[in-house]
Amino acid sequence: RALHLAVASNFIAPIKQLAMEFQQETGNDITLSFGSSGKLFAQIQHGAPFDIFLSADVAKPEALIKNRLAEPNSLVIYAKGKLALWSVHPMTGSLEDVLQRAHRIAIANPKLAPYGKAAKESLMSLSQWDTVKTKIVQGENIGQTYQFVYSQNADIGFVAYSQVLAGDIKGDIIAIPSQRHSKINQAAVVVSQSKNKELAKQFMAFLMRPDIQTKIARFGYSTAAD
Amino acid sequence: MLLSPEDLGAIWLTLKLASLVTLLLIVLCTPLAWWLARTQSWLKGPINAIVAMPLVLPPTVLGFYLLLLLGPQGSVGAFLGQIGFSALPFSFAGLVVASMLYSLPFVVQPIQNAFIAIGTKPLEAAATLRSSPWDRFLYVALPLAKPGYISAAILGFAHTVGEFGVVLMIGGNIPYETRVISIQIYDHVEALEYGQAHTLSLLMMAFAFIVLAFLYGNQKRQKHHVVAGGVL
Amino acid sequence: MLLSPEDLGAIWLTLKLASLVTLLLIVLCTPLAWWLARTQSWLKGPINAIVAMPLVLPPTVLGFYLLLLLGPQGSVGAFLGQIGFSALPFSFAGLVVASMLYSLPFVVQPIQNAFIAIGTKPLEAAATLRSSPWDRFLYVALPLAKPGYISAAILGFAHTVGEFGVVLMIGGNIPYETRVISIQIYDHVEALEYGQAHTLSLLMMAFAFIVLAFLYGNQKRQKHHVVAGGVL
Amino acid sequence: MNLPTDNMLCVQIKQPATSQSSFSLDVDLLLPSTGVTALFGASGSGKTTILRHIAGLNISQHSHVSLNNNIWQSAGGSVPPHKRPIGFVFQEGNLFEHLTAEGNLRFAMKRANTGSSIIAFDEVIELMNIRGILTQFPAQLSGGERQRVAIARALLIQPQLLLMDEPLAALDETLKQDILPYLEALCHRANIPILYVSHSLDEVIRLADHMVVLEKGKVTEQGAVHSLLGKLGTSFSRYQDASVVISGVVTKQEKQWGLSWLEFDNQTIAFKQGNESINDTIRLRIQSKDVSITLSKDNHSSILNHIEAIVDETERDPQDPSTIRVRLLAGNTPILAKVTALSAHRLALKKA
Amino acid sequence: MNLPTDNMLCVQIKQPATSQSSFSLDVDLLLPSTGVTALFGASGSGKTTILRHIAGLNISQHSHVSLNNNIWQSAGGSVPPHKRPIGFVFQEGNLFEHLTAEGNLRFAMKRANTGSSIIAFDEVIELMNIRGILTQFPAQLSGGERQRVAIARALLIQPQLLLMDEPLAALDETLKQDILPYLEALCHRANIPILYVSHSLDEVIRLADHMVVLEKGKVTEQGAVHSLLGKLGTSFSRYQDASVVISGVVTKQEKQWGLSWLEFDNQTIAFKQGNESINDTIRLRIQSKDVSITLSKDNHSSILNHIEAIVDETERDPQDPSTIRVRLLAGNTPILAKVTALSAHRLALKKA
Ligand SMILES: Nc1ncnc2c1ncn2[C@@H]1O[C@H](COP(=O)(O)OP(=O)(O)OP(=O)(O)O)[C@@H](O)[C@H]1O
Ligand SMILES: Nc1ncnc2c1ncn2[C@@H]1O[C@H](COP(=O)(O)OP(=O)(O)OP(=O)(O)O)[C@@H](O)[C@H]1O
Ligand SMILES: [Mg+2]
Ligand SMILES: [Mg+2]
Repeated sequence: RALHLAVASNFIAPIKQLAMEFQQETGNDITLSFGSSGKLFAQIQHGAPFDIFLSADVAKPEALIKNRLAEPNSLVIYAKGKLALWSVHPMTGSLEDVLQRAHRIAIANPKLAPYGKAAKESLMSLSQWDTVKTKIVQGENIGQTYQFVYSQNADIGFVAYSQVLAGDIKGDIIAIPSQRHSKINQAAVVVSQSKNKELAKQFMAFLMRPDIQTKIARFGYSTAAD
Repeated sequence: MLLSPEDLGAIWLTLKLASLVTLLLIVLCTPLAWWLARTQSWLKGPINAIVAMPLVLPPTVLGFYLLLLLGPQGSVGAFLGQIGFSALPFSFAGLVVASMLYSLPFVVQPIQNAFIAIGTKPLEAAATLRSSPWDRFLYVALPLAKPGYISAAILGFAHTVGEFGVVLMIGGNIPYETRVISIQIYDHVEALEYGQAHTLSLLMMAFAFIVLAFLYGNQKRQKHHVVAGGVL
Repeated sequence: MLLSPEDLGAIWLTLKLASLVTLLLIVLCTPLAWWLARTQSWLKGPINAIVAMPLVLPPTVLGFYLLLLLGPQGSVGAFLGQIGFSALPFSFAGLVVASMLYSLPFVVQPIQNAFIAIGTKPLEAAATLRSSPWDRFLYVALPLAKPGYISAAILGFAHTVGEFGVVLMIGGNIPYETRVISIQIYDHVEALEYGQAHTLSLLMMAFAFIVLAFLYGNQKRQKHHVVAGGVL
Repeated sequence: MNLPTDNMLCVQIKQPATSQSSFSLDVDLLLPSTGVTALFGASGSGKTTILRHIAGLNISQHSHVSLNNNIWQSAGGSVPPHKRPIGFVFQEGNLFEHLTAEGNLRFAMKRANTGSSIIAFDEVIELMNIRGILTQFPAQLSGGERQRVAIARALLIQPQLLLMDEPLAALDETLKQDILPYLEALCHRANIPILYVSHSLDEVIRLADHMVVLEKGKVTEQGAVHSLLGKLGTSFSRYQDASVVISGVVTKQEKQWGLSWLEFDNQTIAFKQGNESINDTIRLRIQSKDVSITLSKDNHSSILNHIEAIVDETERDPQDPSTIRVRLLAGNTPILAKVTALSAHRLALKKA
Repeated sequence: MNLPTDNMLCVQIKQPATSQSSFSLDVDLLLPSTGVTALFGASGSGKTTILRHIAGLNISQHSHVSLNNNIWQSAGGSVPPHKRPIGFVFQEGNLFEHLTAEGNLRFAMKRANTGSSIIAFDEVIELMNIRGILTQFPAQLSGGERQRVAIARALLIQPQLLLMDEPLAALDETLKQDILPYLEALCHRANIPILYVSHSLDEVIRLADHMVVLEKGKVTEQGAVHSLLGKLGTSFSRYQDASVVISGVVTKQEKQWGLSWLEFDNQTIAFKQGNESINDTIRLRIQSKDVSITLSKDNHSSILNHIEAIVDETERDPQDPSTIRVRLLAGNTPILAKVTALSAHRLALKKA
């Protein structure tokens, strides 16, 4: 039986590579399903046949544990996101200047996406939120936010550093210091209904192995150790 | 059942959007449907197919391509910019355009079929009664195509109300401007605020049910004014 | 232009799903459309409205409710489980059910309008020729409603192909099983694999274009076999 | 009811006026289930509606329809149209637009009562002269062509009762001359009763044995054509061409002149030879306007037939003062003549 | 062409056969643009098609249609149907199903040429006897009612040329008797020429001044009804009721008998009084089957009219050996008689 992973959409590219490596190492097949964390959460609640849930946040895996839908002790932080302000065109001057000059600022929906929440917190801690509020357009998730900037409909946007690394347009990046926002931790849990818990635990261990964590970092994340 | 001001704003926006889109679509689709119903041109097949094309792509993906096309770098966007239009994405106008594109086939098709069903006889009769092409279109073809228009309005309206992916992409989810009710419900669901999602969904369905039941109830069997005692 | 095995799997799944859904819908909608076209019952308005209801909700939200309903805790799901059916969510069968629900109005409406346009005369003539209700339905009503069926098939098929929110929610995006091409394209976009997304989108549009152009091209002006020299 | 309805078409219809239409129908007909019955009446008098009730296309609770004691409609229920062994030629043709002319005919043939295939495809095609248009769709046919296909279709269903709603209205004389005798022969050969709506008295008299005159949804006259035509002053005689029908036996035929002679009531009358044979009993119609009255037997005229008769009754037409209708009796056989008032005056015609 | 087409309806149509239809039309008509012209011909001979070309509903490149020198169709182009001042009564009625009977009439009135409102709403309603059904939809009308509404609609558009495709086919005698004289009067009063398709020779002769006989898309006869009816052996005389039309002056009227007398060629003939007055020039039709030939003048007969004539020609009908057609000359006026061969033999009729 293949191990079935439910993975938040922002982690598609890394997980594809990791799954391949796991397969090569152990000979076990892996099936990947993607979706927003909210959808995957609802699906697990209603009996989706997943073994492991790799969320884009910590809250949802915790909620699953609380509802006895996930193994209590299985939760791990497998990746930490890095927030970046990105533009296709060069950005000059201070962060404040850039924000003031922009016409449209893309962020992910703060209510739904950890990157969105982080972006909002950063803006607030920079005391910019109130002045730029009206210029903000929201992507449903971090993928859409990226597309807003990519298509240049928004001149700048708060995206994941991992996206900028993966994308075909590099543009200009300003890294946002991580102390300006709460951590963008991505947690994984083993689903209670899994009929493959042994393998699942094996994969969780694999995921947290230092060499694998290094690989994750190369996609633009901070590792669990940071 | 308390609705937040944001919910109310979304409802209002949705109604405005759906009504406007339906209205514009009906106006614009009428000549297109007319042409498609009457022409013998080889272009008929291809154009019909193009009309249905937006349906085939997932809405968010369609939205992405629209963003590319309408953005400052996109051919259409650049052109619109040059002739002095403000950018369409992230505006209500953009929502209207995107929704129209996506609901187009549901409005064209019923009207087109209704025009086909009319045939040429009533139009010929009108022509011999000094009715110009325009006049006979207005006073003969349109009234006879009424059932098709009702269908078109219903499908177009309902589809625009529920439409979501394209609107999300093009609209940028700006409260009171582009955040329609479907996005609002979606947000509630994604944020696991299921209670609010249920309330809004129920409200929306109830409203739609009343509107639709009324519209359909009024759609008579126009073709045959009931035959006394007829059995078929 | 190389397609991955997953892409090919998604394409195959999509064709299977869309064909099956269209076929089933046409079969199931026919009696419903017939009833709606002929009845004088007060239930007509409400039932027509209910058919259009799924349209009003955003697809993912609709998918969410289907999940609630069909999941092991849901009333329908529990019932199906009791009578020995395997669970519908996260299976191909579930996709079929969900897509049917969502594309229903696009299939019912054109067929219903086509039936209305037939009127009673041909059916009366058939009845006097010893044609039973069933026989005259098959050999008179169906052939005369052909344009409506073509519309229904096109809209139903295209809408199922592009549909995405419901399918994602109810299907769970499982490769080779519920990951249809629209989800695949969506995933490519999310993973910023725009090249692959473009390729797949183009392919899909090209394919759909050819199929639709062909279908429409064959849709003759059945009602009027061209009048020699007729001008209207 | 203990009426002898064995060989009868029994039609009682009460269709009340509705909010849709002020028209109400109230008829009670007992018609012989052989031969041709004509339904005659002004436009809008309810002829089509009666046929629809008999076919089962309209039903009303208080109706009763039966043919040879097979009840089709009664308070107890209604036999659906497709189970009634009828053929219906609609006033508007009602061909299937999605089928060619031939397709329309085949539609009927496939569903025909195979037990009684009396009417053959080729025969009907030939008669209706529609071989050349079989591959055309109804929209590609002329009005008369459509009507002929509709008649052919109704015949090919092999009906036990033929309902014809002005089937020949769009046809020219020549075609009518071809089709009418065939219908006549048919109803005898196959024993198919025909209920025939027509505005043409000519057609009616040529074809019908029995006739029903309708006015505003009510029957004003019904009976044998024979007796109705001979009656003066019925609502029927308002129609221009009053006539009588006489029956008799063919006694002589002269091929050289193309004539046959009929004997009735000790009188003989010559007529154009048809396909009758000596000793056949046949009917002839004599139109009142073709009868002139002479007091002396004159042999220098091209008028061939002279019948001795006495004047039974004379009536002035209230609407047309120039005309007098004279009822004559040749033995016991009534004959009607229409003459000018002036002639009647000159000849001093009065009841003998 | 330098033809004097000032007061002419000129119709040249060449519609070739197509892959759709083997029917081809090739006609060249020059018709007077006053009075009534009848189009006569078998079913499928192309009558409807000609009307459609005149109305502009069909067009073909090689056609030429003009009325009083206004060119509607030529190689140079085509005036669209709605700009041709015609009224068209379709063979199938073609009422607008979404409008009531009154709605249909108002549709026409709103678009009528207001300059020439000769035909009034109330007058037409009354004549067609459709006041009672004005609020009904076409689907709620009887066949004849639909046809009457269609005629009314075509009249209310105030046409300058009326095209009528069997307008009276579904109407009963009584209605025809009401409508025909009106149409006749109308075309005189308003000077509206009428092109009239009919299968009924009676109607044709009653109404028409000019007539065109069609066969398989070709014209076989055309000319004044007057002269066509008098010709023997034309394709036209195959139609049962050959007749002649005589013109003359009304010389006497006797109200008492409801008769008028017409004088022509030094002969007089009595006829049923209409609304003609003394000294009017009018036309009468004499059907050949109503003419009997006698060698002696006999005063004891109810036959009122006796005309002295000589036998000009006799012809045996090849299809009907029992009948001889005799052409007589009363002065210069031809009169046709149809007598049995036997009578002709007995009277020894031959060319004088
Ligand atoms: N739309 C069409 N397509 C092909 N053929 C046609 C079409 N309409 C008419 N025809 C053919 O053209 C011929 C002439 O038709 P038309 O309607 O002019 O006849 P008509 O003289 O009016 O006959 P009727 O007295 O039966 O109405 C017919 O043989 C008919 O089959
Ligand atoms: N569907 C209907 N709804 C309401 N009234 C109707 C309907 N059909 C017919 N009528 C009315 O019923 C009356 C009788 O109609 P019917 O068709 O039986 O007349 P008809 O005798 O066949 O006349 P025609 O000779 O003109 O065809 C008419 O006055 C007509 O207006
Ligand atoms: Mg009728
Ligand atoms: Mg015709």
